[in-house]
Amino acid sequence: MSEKEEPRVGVYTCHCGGNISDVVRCERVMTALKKLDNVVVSRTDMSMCSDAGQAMVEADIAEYGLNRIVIGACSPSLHEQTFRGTVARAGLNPYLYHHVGIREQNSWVHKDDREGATQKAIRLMAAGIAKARLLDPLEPIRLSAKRHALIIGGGIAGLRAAWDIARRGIQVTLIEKSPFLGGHMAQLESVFPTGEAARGTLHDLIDKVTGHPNVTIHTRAELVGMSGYVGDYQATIRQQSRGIKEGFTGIDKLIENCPLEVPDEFNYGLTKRKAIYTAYPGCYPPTPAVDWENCNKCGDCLKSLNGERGLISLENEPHDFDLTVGAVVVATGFRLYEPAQGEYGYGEFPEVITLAQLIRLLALNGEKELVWNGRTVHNLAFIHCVGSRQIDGINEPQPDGQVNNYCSRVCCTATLHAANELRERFPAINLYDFYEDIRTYGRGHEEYYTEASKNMVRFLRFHDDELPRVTPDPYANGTGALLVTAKDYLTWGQEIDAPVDLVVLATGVMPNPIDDIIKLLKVSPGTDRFLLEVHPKLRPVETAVPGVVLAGTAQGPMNIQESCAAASAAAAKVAVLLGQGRVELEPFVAHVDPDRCDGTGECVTVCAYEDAIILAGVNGATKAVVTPANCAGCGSCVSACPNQAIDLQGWSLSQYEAMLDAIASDSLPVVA
Amino acid sequence: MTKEDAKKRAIFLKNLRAQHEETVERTQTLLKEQKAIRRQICQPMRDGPKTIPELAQITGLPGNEILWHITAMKKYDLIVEAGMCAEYYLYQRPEGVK
Amino acid sequence: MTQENLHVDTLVVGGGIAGMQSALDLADQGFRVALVEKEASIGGKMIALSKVFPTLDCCSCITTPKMSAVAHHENIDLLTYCEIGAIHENGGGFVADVTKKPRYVNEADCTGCRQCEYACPIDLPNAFDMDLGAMRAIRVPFSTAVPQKAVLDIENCILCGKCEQTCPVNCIDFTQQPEQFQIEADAIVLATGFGLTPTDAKKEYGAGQLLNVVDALTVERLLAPTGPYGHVLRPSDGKEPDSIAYVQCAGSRDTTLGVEYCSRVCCMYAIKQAMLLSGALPLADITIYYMDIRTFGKGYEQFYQNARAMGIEFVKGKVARITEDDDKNPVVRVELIDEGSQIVERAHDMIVLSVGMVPGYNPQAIYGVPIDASDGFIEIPSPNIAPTVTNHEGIFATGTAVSPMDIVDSIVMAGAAAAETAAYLQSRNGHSYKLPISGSMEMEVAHV
Amino acid sequence: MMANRMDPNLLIDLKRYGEKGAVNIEACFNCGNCTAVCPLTSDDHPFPRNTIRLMQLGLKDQILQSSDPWLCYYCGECTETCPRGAEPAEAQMALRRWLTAQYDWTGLARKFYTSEVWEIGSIILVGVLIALAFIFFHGPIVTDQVELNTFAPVDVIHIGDWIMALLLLFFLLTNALRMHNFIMRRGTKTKIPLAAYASELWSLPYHFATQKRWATCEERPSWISHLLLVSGYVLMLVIIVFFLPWFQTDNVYPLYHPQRWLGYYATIVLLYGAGRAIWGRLEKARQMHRFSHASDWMFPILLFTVTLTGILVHIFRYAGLPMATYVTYVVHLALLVPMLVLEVPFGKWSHLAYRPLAIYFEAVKVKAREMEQAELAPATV
Amino acid sequence: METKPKILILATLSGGYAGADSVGQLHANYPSNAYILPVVCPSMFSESFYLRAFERGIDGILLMYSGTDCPFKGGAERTAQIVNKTFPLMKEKGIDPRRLRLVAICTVCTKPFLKEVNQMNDLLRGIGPVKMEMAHAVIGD
Repeated sequence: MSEKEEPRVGVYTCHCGGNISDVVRCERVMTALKKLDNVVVSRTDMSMCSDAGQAMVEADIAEYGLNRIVIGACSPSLHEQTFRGTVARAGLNPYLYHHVGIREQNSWVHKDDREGATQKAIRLMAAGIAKARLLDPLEPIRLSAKRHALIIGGGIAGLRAAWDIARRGIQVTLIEKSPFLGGHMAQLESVFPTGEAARGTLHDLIDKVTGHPNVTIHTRAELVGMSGYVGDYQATIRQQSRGIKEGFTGIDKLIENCPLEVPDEFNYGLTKRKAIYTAYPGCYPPTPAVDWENCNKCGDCLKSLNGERGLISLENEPHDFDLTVGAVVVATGFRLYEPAQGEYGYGEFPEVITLAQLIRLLALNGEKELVWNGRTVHNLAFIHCVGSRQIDGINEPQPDGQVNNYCSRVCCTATLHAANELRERFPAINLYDFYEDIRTYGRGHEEYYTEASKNMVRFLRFHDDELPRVTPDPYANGTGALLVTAKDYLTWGQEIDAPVDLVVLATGVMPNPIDDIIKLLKVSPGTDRFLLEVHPKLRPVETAVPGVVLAGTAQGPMNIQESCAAASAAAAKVAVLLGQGRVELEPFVAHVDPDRCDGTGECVTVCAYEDAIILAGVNGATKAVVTPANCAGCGSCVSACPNQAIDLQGWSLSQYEAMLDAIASDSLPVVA
Repeated sequence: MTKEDAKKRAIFLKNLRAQHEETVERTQTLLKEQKAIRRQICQPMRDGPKTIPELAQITGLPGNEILWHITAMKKYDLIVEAGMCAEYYLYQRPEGVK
Repeated sequence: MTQENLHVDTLVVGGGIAGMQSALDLADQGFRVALVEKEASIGGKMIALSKVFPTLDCCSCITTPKMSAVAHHENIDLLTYCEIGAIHENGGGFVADVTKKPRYVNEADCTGCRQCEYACPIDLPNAFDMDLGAMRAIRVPFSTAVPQKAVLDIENCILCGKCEQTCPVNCIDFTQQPEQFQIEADAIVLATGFGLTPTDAKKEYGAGQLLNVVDALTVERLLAPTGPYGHVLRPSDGKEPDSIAYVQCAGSRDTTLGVEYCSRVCCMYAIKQAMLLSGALPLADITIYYMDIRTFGKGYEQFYQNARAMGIEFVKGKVARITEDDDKNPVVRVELIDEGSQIVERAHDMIVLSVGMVPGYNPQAIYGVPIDASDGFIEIPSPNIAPTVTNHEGIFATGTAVSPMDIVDSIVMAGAAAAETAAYLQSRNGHSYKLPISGSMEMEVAHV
Repeated sequence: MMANRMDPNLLIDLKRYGEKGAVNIEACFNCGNCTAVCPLTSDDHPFPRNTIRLMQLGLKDQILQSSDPWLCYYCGECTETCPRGAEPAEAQMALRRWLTAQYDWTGLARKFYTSEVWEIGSIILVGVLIALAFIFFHGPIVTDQVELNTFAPVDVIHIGDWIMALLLLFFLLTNALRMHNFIMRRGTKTKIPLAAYASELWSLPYHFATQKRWATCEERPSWISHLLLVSGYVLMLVIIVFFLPWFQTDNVYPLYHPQRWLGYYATIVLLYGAGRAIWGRLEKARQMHRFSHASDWMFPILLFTVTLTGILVHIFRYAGLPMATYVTYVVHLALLVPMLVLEVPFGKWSHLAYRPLAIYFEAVKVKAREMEQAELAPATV
Repeated sequence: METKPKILILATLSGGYAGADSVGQLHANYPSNAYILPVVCPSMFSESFYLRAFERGIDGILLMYSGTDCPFKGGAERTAQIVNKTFPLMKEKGIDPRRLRLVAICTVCTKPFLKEVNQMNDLLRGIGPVKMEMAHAVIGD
């Protein structure tokens, strides 16, 4: 900073209408500061923030050619911005202004020590001047931002985010791993709290999204590469072949001819599907896809074709393509907890199923009576908190050694919703519900609990350390019926038996396995394995990686409403970031002096922000290079550098040292 | 302030008070009551710091009311805390405040 | 200074956390926003809280940056102490009639020095401290108020003129009158917040007459570093309580009170306060009487388990009655459901009613936005897919105006309202927001 | 612990014992408010939630073994404060009807409670039989002056009274015995020595006469009016069963004569008590009157009309209207007899017996426990 | 001239500095020899910065950081690490390690703020100027 212009400092001490001057002898401060090096003008004023006060500063800058301004007044939180504006109006770089707090930090807290307060004011102001001498003009970091967002995940959250972002005139590319859009919501029939048809609502949104000119959708596509920084990310996407060209018409025949039958994941394995399939009638896109994992390329499907062979290819030819995007929305969603073998009899008795399976069963089942395994279900028990609210030492840990100690948030209302539907459709059925706490928290949710009660669902409350047991019913005479036994705390701890034909486990929510995406995006999961936000209140949908935001259940269990709200909030953040086509960041970031840097890499080691500092070859030597877009400006690197080659712009170490010296100095012009 | 200004101001305030007669009167009564209660509360503190139940016993005023006045006075440094006696804080007048 | 009419893109009604966040998210996108708040400071209910769950952050530390950002944002006109009288439709947009209430303080000049406050002789119950502490007839609303300006309560003023004499910048102005002005806006975001379920309605809980039975917001103030007593003391006699009990669902899930829904936040705030209280009063016994513990949010269940591990006692059973013994100790009568259904009467030093949330404001009179007859909150016709869109085109709702919710959910929903509003504004002609030139990305037809 | 098997159908059956929509305990979410608010609940008998819970789960044996429903006097506090509008008090009421039916071995009680046709039909049938008996077997009809004892010879009527009383007692006692079996034999593990029965026997007439527990409830006026009703009722019963010749007479006694004022007292309190009960049920102002089962109407209406016809007989006799006296007398008996033979052992009236019995049984249990402990105590010291 | 100990308070903008504002709002009193400078995150200061401060005559340093509320990843941990590493270096130079103190102060933590300042002031009055201490240490060697 050798060729810096000679500092010409203007320094002003505010009376604050007596708030400062009643304690601090402002005139003395003014006189004392006049004697300091580089101080060209020193004045006081009754109220610096008034128009007159600000006009005075502007006039002085013009008249005396001031290039640094220091004002001692109220706390910087109140008026630092005001005076930056003043300075800017006078044609000076706003960062050549320094604000010293001498009201909250001085006059108001030393009322009975006028002399001490005056001396302190002089020292603080002198320190301010010392810093001002070293101030550099700064410019906000402006990055051009690609007005294009990548959304990972084509469930309700991803779709909702796509819709909101696209409507703001920003390009959206949505990638979905599976061949079909809609995620878990497509597998539901009616949804709480409205009872609306799930797929109806979903398809309204899909139609809007797919019909929007700003949206591009790639199914069977996954993120496989990622580099760059906020506003300018390079994403590599790998798309699997669909096997069947769009617009092919002989679909039914094609599927019919496939000899393979595999469990249909759409119905959670309750039914079978072919190796060429569509998720469900009316799904988007309507074109079937070849299930590459199961297809054995027998070619039977082709037999139904009459010379249209070009429309089908049984070779999966994944292809990669690159995309430049300004921001990424992670909407990778959730998967359901898979109960352990034997957990509440799951996998042991065929009469134990999950809630998701029951919902599909209800969709597939006829109207008269509920039939499972060829037998009519007269008695049915729900068990809550399966795979949720687990406790170390009581519940079987997951393969990664962890237990799900969180509440999955949606299962209570979903269970009661199913119970009410059962009662309405099969009035004679007896329903039992084994729970720990009923958590119908949302608007319109408690009504489901009330309704279920009215529907004569019998509720039994167990404690987390004594889980219900599922055993064959000794009185069932080999009909396969089960007995659910629980120590029921509503019946003063008595053991109660419920004889049932079907046990339904309300399984919890877990994040989808997205380790590869986590690695590529450098985002971090929390202890519950869901993706972590920066702060649940300050920045609830943003990750620590600039430009990477979270939507929906990738972040934690949520219902549809909450997923949509979170997705929209994420969209708002993307719109803020990319709406202007550029990103403007505060200039208070690390800055490397290449002359001093000898590439030890200490700064890179301590930096907690991915790619904020890297070592790179500069003119043949290894130097630290800061990517301002990724730097948070904490300054950890400053203390780590052995050569003092890296510093924080606007808050530099030398400035602090100068301030410290001014405060420590015994030779201040403290006049009486 | 010149004499004339002071006069103007006095007339202005008088008119204003006439305008707000009802609220001013009510508030003045409240103020009088407050002052009387506070005298009652502060009197016993001359013999040393007191707890709320002690003050309640001496003054016959309800504890919650005393606590409110103490809190109010404490906010503007007219009363300070002086340690604790069992589960109760002790209150006293700060030095220099009568 | 008179308030001029404004023309903005969006009018945000309510300066609590939801309103502030919506305003910021819109302003950051380049839209002009007018934020209207009826109180003298923004911050809403959140700024009165002590610490917030589940992170136990200092609440002020989270709220004040947002308040300050709102105040300083170049795209936001902040209008405090203003009430909206009526909203008319105007060619697809809206015109709001706003009344700016007189502060009797010249806002532009006031430096927030509080000298007037010190000079004022009148002490009044401080509503910000739930009436436990005092405030002067002229005061800066609270230490972190934004704007940091004094306001005079003329209804409780003796017009002694002491403030006027003391003010260093001569900003007291007894001549101020209510000012009328209009805000033209293309869209409206309602963030009118919540009120507490009334505790005096429940005669079994003392109908609000028992001094040591307080509501949870009172305890927030007791716990806040800037609270009225500076310690946790019970209101009847300033005793430091040894035994504190929480009564859950004291205003929710109860047909006899007409509030049948769950207020969603009470379990967590009770647990949080219990934890903070055991920090402030390490020897105190803390009990929470509950029906269901609903710790459903991210990190909430762990929070609950931590509280259990800390020794906070959770008792399943709805408190049926609260009475008072001779020492003004409140006594609960409850069935210990998990312990063999015994009926017990237990005396505590202080009882906290975990009151719930009711709508803070009925917008129907001036906006014509329908509310739900069953719960009084703003009706959302399609809550799943469009949780912030009301029945009225161009009007959006967010935060606790829509339903009870905690701060995290309010902030997320505020972002959602901003996204929805922004898209709405963009879809309209003649909006002030200039659509940036499309990027270099070619318009691709959706394909698979 | 022996596991209990739920019976989901019991609740459906139980609901038949309440007025339509009145038994709403499926709405209960077991918060415990009702039990904690109840002025009569105790550590040994925390109700009403415990009985509601048993009803919800259909644990029939445990319900049968419980005397708790009889300990409730329907003050309505629980219903008034129930956060879910589950009507706990009404559930107790319905359960008392169900228990009455369970105690009754003839099955008539069940028919009466669950079928209005059965209840009203049987009353009409018995009433018609009585009327027919008079039509065919009445004494000479003297028309120039009132000679009731000639029309209906008092000793014949008295014999009828005795037969009726014995019949009624037989059914009541056998039912009470079944109640004893449920509560005292199946419902307790402690062996109950006869001494315990003896030592607590005093409480049976005491509680029968005073209904003292009810006074613990906040609604004192109800207790007093009910107490008056009971006193009039018992007085009348004693008079007609034991002293009919003294009561039913053609002599006109002076006003101060006990025959006159006892009769007047009994009829006035009966009219007042029954009238108040009917009025209350019409008005529905108090919790206990909000729901009225057919059986709730039948008993006070019968009582009221019986008393009314009794008074009319008295008035017509004084007025010297022979035919009116005889006809009214027949109507009076046609109402009185079904009331006594049907309502007392099988209907609403039976609670008058079961309540003090339940209190007595519980007192005996406590006594037995005390005795057992007293026996054990020296050994352990 | 009276020799009051010099206390330097380095307070984070998101925590301690705002806390100092709140103390000011309360018009509370604390010693005027406490000088407050705002910092973004104290993790930028190395051990040598603190040593240099003591050498220049700062008698005590209060680091008022944001603790677990620190908005920067790893900022709080790194600050604590550096401070821990500074203590032995201070001892080497004969400086009482109590002269450097790291405390978490929130935006409305007025009472802890006052407590810390007063405690530090009392301590420094007790143990005397840092320059004397360092001089003694040199002689002692």
